[in-house]
This record gives sequence, structure tokens and C-alpha cells, in this order.
Amino acid sequence: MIQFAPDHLEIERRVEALLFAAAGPLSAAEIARRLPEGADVGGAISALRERYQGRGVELECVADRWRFRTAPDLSFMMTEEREEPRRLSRAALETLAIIAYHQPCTRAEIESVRGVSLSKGTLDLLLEMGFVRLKGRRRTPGRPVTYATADKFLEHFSLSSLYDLPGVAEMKAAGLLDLSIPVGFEVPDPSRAGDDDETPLMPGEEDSPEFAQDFVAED
Amino acid sequence: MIQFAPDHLEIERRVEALLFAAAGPLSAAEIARRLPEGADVGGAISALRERYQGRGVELECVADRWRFRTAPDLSFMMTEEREEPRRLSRAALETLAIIAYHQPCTRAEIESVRGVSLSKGTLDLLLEMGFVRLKGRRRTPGRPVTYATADKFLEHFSLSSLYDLPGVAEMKAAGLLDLSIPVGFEVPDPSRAGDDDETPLMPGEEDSPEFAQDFVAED
Amino acid sequence: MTDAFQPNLDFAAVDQADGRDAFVVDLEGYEGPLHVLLALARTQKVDLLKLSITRLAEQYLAFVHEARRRNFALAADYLVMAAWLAYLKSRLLLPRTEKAGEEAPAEEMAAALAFRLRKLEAMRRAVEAIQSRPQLKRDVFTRGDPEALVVIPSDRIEASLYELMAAYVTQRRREEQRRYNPGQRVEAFALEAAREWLRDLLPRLEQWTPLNRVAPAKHGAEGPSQASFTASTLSAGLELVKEGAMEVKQAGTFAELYLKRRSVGQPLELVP
Repeated sequence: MIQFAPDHLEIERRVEALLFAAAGPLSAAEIARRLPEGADVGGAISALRERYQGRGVELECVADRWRFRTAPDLSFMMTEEREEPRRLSRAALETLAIIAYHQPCTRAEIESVRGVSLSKGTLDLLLEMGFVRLKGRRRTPGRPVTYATADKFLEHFSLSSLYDLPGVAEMKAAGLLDLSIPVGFEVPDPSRAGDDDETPLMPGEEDSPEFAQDFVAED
Repeated sequence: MIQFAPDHLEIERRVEALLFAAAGPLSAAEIARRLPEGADVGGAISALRERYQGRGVELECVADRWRFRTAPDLSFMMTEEREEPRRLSRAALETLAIIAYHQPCTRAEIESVRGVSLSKGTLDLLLEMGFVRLKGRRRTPGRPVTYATADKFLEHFSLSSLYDLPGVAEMKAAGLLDLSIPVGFEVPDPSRAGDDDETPLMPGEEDSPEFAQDFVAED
Repeated sequence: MTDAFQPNLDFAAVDQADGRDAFVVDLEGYEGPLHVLLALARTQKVDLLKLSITRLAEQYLAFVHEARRRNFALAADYLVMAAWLAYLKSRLLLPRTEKAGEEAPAEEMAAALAFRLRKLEAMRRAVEAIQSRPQLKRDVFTRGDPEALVVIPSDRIEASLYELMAAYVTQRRREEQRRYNPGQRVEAFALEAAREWLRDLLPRLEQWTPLNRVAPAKHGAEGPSQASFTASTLSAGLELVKEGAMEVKQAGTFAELYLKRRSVGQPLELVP
């Protein structure tokens, strides 16, 4: 039933089939590549989205990609499909939130917001789960590595983009997403004590987050 | 949104979600078990079947069980577009990691770290993907070809330069290295790798990894 | 984002996970001084912008005092914060002197603290907001059975820096394990030595003697293991049997092995 110029309904059908069969979310470009040239993918997606509005299955945008998923209000029925989620500790959740709202941010910045040093196991769990990724290095002395969220984070929490993080606009407006506390404002920060001008207390402490030292050695 | 007596549209939604999320086809009885008592499963299935008639996705009955599947006439889109998944194999990822940290390095060096010989396809794939390139020839007997990362590698991992590759400190911070690190464990800094013991490739050699591999295999 | 949050945050359920954590002193679930301060600030029941830092300082000092009274080993962090808050409070209460010196005015320091508390509070609320989003495989579900035949690959290559690092470290570890380690060399009781040992012993082996009494006994930590002494002795013994100098018998599988010298001229016993 290959037609030379499929009409928009046919395009919609094909997009529907592709999204349905896909193992993961698809971007508009990925969909377009499988359609005849010039097909209106955006239009088809909008039409589908409307068509599935309020149904048991809905079309959703996550991390700039599209996927079908069951309606959130029906979650109570899905007992058999539910997977026991990996429980994130409070510390891990706060760390994830700090990274999500401040990205890219360094480990020292995460610690400064929480006022405690990041315990071993917190960041690596997030990295391992694929929620967080290493982003790059800050162009400051010590060139600390920065962290950001990965697409999987958006996919897991049904976010179409980072702009959709709850409350992000309000927090930004209130200046709460600013990482730099004005100079001269010094609150003691135990998590950072010992980094610069102190020697480690014990020889076994190498796994404390002492980026600075290693970087100095590298330079 | 739990109602005492969901109307037939709500039942239809629920059946739709159940069929969509199920790992396999469901019988009417299996569906009924997850719905309020007395729900008209048969009616909901008929309604759904009609609703999806002629769409890209259809409701199908196999051996008295129901499932959604893509419309048969669209199968050409599915099969034709099959591609190799782009997930890097473990061998490829490991090889890439060694090249990234030890560049420029020869095939023999990669094999010595990995402890297994490198299959032909692995390096080819990395070269083809543009993650790795031929760098030069080592000034040692046999003049083995050396490999280094290419720009696409930096691009993919969002690194502005090799200087930004995570080092020992980050490996520790990510929990990958712990106190049992062997004494003297060092991660080379690829940004400082010298070109001294290398000669550049001859023109034309860049395109012939085959030649390079055969050559290396000889030593 | 939910605006209604409890004045007393639920700290009891906080962070039971990180068991291997050595840094955090668990003061009934408080993770650090800042978390305590935030919880205390909430009890003032005012907008965090209008927080009274002096009152907060008093509350915190009382908290630390109480914690110490109850025999908590207080982490240095808590004491540093206590000292700093006491200092800040005194500066806030004292009339400002003419020469301020190089230090920031106490009001600014107080504002900075208030800012950090508001930030931490914002992140706590963000955690709640994020968690109340529909979560994959908890609230929403994607297709349970993507048609097996249809592979629609994504155009992104799935490899993260973390995976790259992990792959690198795994291999370096393996490399390390492969490396020759003389410290772990297993010393064996040489077959030649076992043969000699048996030949020396042979004239005295007139009775059936258990193998473990024939084999040399291990002395001290050095040298081959007892298992190696036994194995090599048995091996050498079998050679002697083959030469016709010795006999071996065993009643059943895993039973004790007995050795005996074979008298000259004695016919070979055929054991069924």
C-alpha cells in the first residue's frame, strides 16, 4: 500500500506505528528519517497527541523525544507491570535535585548547598543509574569536573526538558538558583574544610572529595 | 480519579492501558480481573477495536487473547529500517577507553591492557564511527601504527579538549576506585602525550586501517 | 509545585540508605548542621526571608547542648557551626563599631546564612516536586511488548563518560590481577624430593602405614603446604609401586591410603 504521496492521515498512521513499535522515545528527526521526504512530522505528532488526549494511552514528550505511555491516573491498575523502584536516599535525591536545578555544577557546589560532604555512594549511584552524567570541567582553578542530568532523568520523571522542572522559573526569579554567594559572605562550610590549607587527618582518607589536591598534582 | 462506577468510556481507557503495558497478549478474563466487578470487558474490547480500525496500531486477537500491534500494511517501515543498534559493545567501549587515556597507543599496547587480542571489527567500528583515528607510527621496530581519539570523540562526550577527560580524582569520586587501588596506579594525562617518538603517517595511509592492522598483526 | 509543606519536615525517614557513610554523624536523621538549622528555622513559622538569625542561633545552640547531653558524639561540623553562630549572634547584638575592619558586616553574614537556608529549602521542595511527577514504571508505563522484530534504533550513541571511565578502570584492575605476583607463588614439594624421601623411608615400611604418616609433616609457615607434601608423596609412591618396590591399598573411595614395602620375591598381589 505504498503511495507516492501519502496524505497527512497516512503520515499520522505511520508515525503512530513507529512510536508504538519503538523500544524507546523517538525524536522528530528519527521519525522523519523513516518517512517520505517532506512529510509533516510535527503536524502528525500534534494530531496524534490530540487524538490520544484523555485516553488510556497518551503521547508524551520526554527529553525532546516522543513516546506513548499509559495515563498517569491509571497507575493504580498497573500493579503487575510495576517494578520496585530503586530507592534513592534522601541525600541522593537532594543531590539529584541540586544537579538538576543548577547544572552544570561541581561537587563542591553540591556540597556547599547541602552543607555536608557528599558521601561515597551518592554520586556514583546517580551516575550508574544514568540520571546524572559528567559534563565537563569548570574553567576555574583546579578545573573541577561538572555534573549535569542525563536524558534518562527526564525520561524517568516525564519531563520534556529542563525548563519543565517544577518551580524552576520561580526559583530563578527568587535568585535561588544562583550558586555564587556574594564575596565576603562567609558561612562556615565544613564540607570544604581541609581542602586547601589543611593536611588530611588520616592516611586512609583518600576517598574524601579532595579534587583540588589531585588537580594540583596533574598540573 | 477512582470512581465508584466507572462508565464504559473509563473502562475502555483502562483496558487500553492494560493491553498497551502488558508484556504479552491478555485474555478477557485476565483483563476483567483488574477491573471493577461487572465491567463490560467485551464491550470495551469491541469499542477499542473499532476505534483503532484503520489506524497505525490495531487491536488483534490471537488465540483468544488480545494485543495491540502495528498495522500489517506498515510492516515495510519496520523491517526496512532495521539497523544495528548504536550502543557500543563492551569491547568497543573498553578499547575506546584505553585509547582515550593512553593515546597515542598501538594495538599491541591496547591488547596488553585488555589482556585479550583485539578483534578486527572493534577498531574498525571505532574508526568508522569517527571516535578514533590513526595518529602516526611509533619509532620502534615494526613501526606500529598508533591510535588516538578523533574530534568526534570529544564532541560525543562533550569534552572541550582531552585535558577535560576525568582523571583519577573523578574515578575515585565516582566510586570506581577505592582504597584497594594498586600502589602506583596512574592514569596518564592524554593531553600531555608527546609526539616525540612518532612519525606522521604517509599521505593516503589515513584511509587504510586495514593495512595498519595487518602491519601491526605482524609484530 | 506544592506550596503546602509541613512546618516540621519529616526527618525521621531521612536517609536510612547510605550505610557505608563514615562522615555523617546521624543525629536522629539530620545530615549536617545546615539541615538542623533548616529544621529549626521552620519552627519559627515565618517566611524564611524574615527569619530571625539570633533566635535561630539560640535554637541551634540549645540543640547542640541537648545533643551533647544525650551523649551524641557530635561531629566537628556541628561544633564549628555552633561557635560561628555564637559569634554571629554576638556581633548582631552588639552595636556596630566604627572601624569595621576587613570583616563583612554581621547583617550580610546573616543574610548569607538565610540565603543558604532558603536554597536548601528550595531543593528539599524540589525533591518533593520531582518525586510527585509521574515516574516511569511506577506511575506510567511504556509499551510492555515492543514488537520483537522491529528494532528502531535511536540515532544517539549510548555511551557516557561514566561508562568510559568505568570501562577503563575495570580493565586496569584486570590488568593488575593478571600481573605476576611472586608473593603469591605456591611452593610445591618437588617430585624428586618426594622420591628420595620415600626411598629413604622404604626399608622401615614393613607394615601398612597410612599415607599421611608417610608424607613429611609441614613445619612452620614456610615451605610447601601439607597438601603438596601428601600429593607428591603419593605420586612418588605410585612410581615405586610401578617399579615393584612398594604396595598401595585403599578400602574404598576416599578411604585412607596405606603404603607398605614390597618384600623381595613376594608375588604381586592382584587386588580385584
